[in-house]
Amino acid sequence: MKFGVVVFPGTWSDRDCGWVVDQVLGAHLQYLWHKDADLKGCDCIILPGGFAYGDYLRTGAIARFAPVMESIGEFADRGGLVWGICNGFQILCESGLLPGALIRNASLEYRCEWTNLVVERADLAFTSQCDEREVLRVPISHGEGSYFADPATLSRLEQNGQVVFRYCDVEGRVRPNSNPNGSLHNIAGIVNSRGNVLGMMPHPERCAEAELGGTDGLKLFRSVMHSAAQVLTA
Amino acid sequence: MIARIVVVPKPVVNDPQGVTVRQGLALLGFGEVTEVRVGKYIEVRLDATSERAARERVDAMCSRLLANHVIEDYHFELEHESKGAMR
Amino acid sequence: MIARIVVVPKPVVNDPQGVTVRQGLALLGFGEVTEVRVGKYIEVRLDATSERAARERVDAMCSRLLANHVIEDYHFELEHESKGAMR
Amino acid sequence: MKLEDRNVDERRLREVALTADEYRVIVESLKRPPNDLELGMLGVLWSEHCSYKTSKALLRRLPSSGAAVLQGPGENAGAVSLGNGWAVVFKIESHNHPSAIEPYQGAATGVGGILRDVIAMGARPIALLDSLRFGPLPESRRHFDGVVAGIGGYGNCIGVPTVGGEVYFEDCYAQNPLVNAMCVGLVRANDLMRARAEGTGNKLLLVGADTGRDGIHGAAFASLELDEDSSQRRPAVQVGNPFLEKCLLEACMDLSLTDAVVAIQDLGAAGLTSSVAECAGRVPGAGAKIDVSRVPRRERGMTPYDVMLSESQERMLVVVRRGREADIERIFETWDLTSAVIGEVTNDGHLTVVDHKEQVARVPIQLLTEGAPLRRLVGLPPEPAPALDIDALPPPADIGAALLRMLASPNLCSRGPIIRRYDHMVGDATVIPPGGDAAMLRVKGTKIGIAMTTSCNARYCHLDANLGAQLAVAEAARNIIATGAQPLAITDCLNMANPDRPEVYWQLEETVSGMAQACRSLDLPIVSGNVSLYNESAGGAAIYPTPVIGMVGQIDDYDRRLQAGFKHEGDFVLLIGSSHNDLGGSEYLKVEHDMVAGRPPELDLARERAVGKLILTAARAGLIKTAHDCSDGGMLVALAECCLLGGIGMRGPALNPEPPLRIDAAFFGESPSRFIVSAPSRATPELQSLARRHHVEIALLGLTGGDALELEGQLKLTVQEMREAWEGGLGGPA
Ligand SMILES: Nc1ncnc2c1ncn2[C@@H]1O[C@H](COP(=O)(O)OP(=O)(O)O)[C@@H](O)[C@H]1O
Ligand SMILES: [Mg+2]
Repeated sequence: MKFGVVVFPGTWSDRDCGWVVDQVLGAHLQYLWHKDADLKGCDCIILPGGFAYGDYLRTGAIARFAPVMESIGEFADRGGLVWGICNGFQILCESGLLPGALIRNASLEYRCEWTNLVVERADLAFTSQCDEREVLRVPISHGEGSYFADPATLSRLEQNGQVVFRYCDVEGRVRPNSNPNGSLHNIAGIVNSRGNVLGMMPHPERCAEAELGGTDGLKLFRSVMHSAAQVLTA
Repeated sequence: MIARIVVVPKPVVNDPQGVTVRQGLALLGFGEVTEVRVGKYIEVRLDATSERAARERVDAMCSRLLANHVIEDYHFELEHESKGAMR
Repeated sequence: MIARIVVVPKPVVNDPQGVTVRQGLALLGFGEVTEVRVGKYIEVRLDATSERAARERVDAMCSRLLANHVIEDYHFELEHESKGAMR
Repeated sequence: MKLEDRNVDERRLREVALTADEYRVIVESLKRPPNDLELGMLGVLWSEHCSYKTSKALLRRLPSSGAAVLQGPGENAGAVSLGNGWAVVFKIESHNHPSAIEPYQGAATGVGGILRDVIAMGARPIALLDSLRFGPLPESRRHFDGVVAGIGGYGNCIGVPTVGGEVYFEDCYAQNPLVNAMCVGLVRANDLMRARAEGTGNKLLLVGADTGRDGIHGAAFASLELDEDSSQRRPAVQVGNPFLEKCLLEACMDLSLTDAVVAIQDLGAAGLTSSVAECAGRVPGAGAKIDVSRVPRRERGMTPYDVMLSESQERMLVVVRRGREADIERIFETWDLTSAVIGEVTNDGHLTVVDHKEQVARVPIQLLTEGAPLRRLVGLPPEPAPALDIDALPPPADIGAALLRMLASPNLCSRGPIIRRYDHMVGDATVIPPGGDAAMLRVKGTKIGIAMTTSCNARYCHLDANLGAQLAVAEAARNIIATGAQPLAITDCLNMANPDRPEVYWQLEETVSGMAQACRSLDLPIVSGNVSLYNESAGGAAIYPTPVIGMVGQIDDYDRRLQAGFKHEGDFVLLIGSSHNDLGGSEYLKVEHDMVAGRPPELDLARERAVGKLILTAARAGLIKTAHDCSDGGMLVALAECCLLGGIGMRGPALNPEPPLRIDAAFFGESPSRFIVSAPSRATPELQSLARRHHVEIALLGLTGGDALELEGQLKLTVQEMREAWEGGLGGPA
């Protein structure tokens, strides 16, 4: 199983994702430079958090035109696993690989804090090691993570079951006051209709070791590992 | 040529910034303000052979990069440069 | 009355956003762009008895809240409202 | 010399912030009048901010050596060995004046500046801390909001976690807010760099932002009082570009992959002039030649003067081995950074500036860096602080109600609304998050933990500058020890009012003496620091002397780290250390009696050492589960914080202090050298005998558990009630 972690100028979760893949998970790690179109045989591409191009103008607006993104689009079309975290989610929306957009937090403030996420889909390559309705504790860190889509898109997402994570309280109840950023329908993460492109605002790579406050994030990394193993044995 | 581009959030998109600015204005005694929307203003200086060519290019810049059609609308004006720098 | 306010970084002030957007445009093949400045656009709807009164009030709003006079300049236009909502 | 020989008028001298006497020294050593550019260059480098002409003699009194010290003062940042081949690099710096004028950008560029100091040492920045002072809320909200947003804006974007700091609100900072930023970096000790321009013929390469007319005479400005005139200087405000700095950071880290780099030096106050002069000044006999026409510019029509004095942010100077320029330029190109060779190292001891072929300035390096005549000022003790008649204070009518008011005080309440606006987790290393005593980061791939904190109760310093400075050092050490880490070394930022006033200079002297004494006694070297003077405005008040202590400490196995919040139900809660009638300068006196008076708490440094040793010994032996130091607000506030941070209550008997200890002092007095610890019941006897062996008092306060803080018959507040008071103290979202 080989993870590719994409590095744009301004990316900062690349090293954190790399650490988890390499040191915690023990999987193969390959950093992918944004100017480089070659995906180097990676099985899952992570678009990590950060402020690619400073997030100037709009989050992800400039990054999505990087050469690596074209290859990632083709890779996704072929069914490859693409996982956007935080800034990566914003880039996926900008590039059209996922619908909708991420706008300024309703509080207008940056938020770095722990959140609870209810897992709505446990049948995906990214969540296979979770239970449906399981509550994960995962931190967020963003100023523009409020998910928006027009009403038609939103209802399509809901009907197709494309909402993967929602902000909730400790018991898994999806409440307005468990929404840290004003996302529509408390959406924290969505997947494309084919199920191979996931975007999420929270940072699973920040909670893969107990000393950092929790290990729920590791479940997502393990899920990807596991799904790869299944593909190989199938 | 100078293009003065305005990018505003679509009416259906929440504009928490606009709401906050209105509240701030009200606190400062500007109670007569009934609505505020906050967008971006982008001034682009470009070389172009004609106004028509410039219009096409600026429109392409807006639709490809400067505005996100999911959440934003844009419009712009062109101005032939007199001499000086941009304001 | 609607005021369309443009707030831009002063010409002498560093505009990192503008610089980066210009680089972004160049990456996309818009090499003809020689300069970009990024500012804010604020649309304010207000009740006012006259254009003169409105002008005074909007000017006060800009200098007190909407623009940071240390690093930004502003200008605005007023428009008598025809009918509909703001764009 | 007569005025007419001076070639300059008084106005011009004021503009470059030089005195007539200083000008005379310049003419004498050049043996000619300086030209305008030379005068400007000397002006910025001789400003207080760059030359330390007022404080240098005093700073020599601070201890700066120690077994672990790899780099003391004199470089861009200090460095201390962690063992295992690792070194921790750190420094604190003020950005007070810019933040007063433009809070967001002032604070943001302060963060940008301190990051570059650490990068220049070859270290990767791993954490930021911010020590802030404002006037009271709500009046100072614009400063407060802007500064917090600015620090987050820069730190969050560049991806360095902000893990600690402090915030105080006090009348004296209303016109003069203080913004001190500290950066901590990590490097292999062997890769530690020094910014020395060695090797004649080596090239000087400038990289990063294009140079604009930013902040010309900003350094001189930082050395003047804020007055009417400062509005004229407002264009001195700079706008930071954290994205560019992120690229610069990564590129500088990549530089260590080659052997083509001799040194890296940041450009800060006084820009290119100071950067080149400092870098050459560290090598005896070295000089530099610069061609300003090669400096990439942001604006047209810039003069050599503009270029040499510009303070544009996000630039670095790299000394490159001759012939290896292309290797370095390639690295910068990878990151889309503009770089240019702008000159070279010489051996003539001069800074020579040319514009194309024409020489426009030539000044001896030593004159620039060491030439400023030291100012010998006189100190006179100020009026003694108002005395405190402790017997006249009525005892608290209702201890619970008083506690709630204390918890809601802006100086004591939860920092949550600030902390959550800072990314404090990026890097996957934060093993103790902000909100307790010190924060801790792990060194990935090892078990080493680095604890870090900033600390200064300036009210104490106002009441007694010497004792206040000692208390600041002691409290910082206590914060580190509360995590189970051993304090290692200090960086300090001396924020003072106008030292030309004898009372202020006296405060500066006393502050330095107090710091030096505490550092010697606690065995803590000061390896870097910064001085910010003239923090007073013409009409407004002078600030309290505010010597902010930034400290780092080390634990060899971070699995043994301690945190402040109670962990489990049924543990014993103990107070370690002794309490006295220390109400002078306390937050209790301010909140409940609206007084700033008396003498700060007495500090016995031998006792401080003993208590610290006891805590570390107990922590290593696994006898205690949590530790929290008692500081502002006293024992009861500390106890409430243990409950709030852990989400667990505590129950114990009523506390009836033995005379002469007063009940208000027992609860809210701020006697130093005290901790609240929790321990498993079976470990308690051992802990008690350990305390006896260290000659330290230990008293049982109660047992953890339940959802209230209860002292039978005396006080009962639910954790929830306390939380509401505590979390609302900053008045809604920051
Ligand atoms: N209060 C102080 N205590 C100890 N060292 C100090 C103090 N103030 C300044 N220094 C040291 O003096 C040198 C110059 O400081 P400064 O001008 O602030 O550095 P820079 O220009 O790199 O930001 C640095 O090495 C700094 O650590
Ligand atoms: Mg420096």
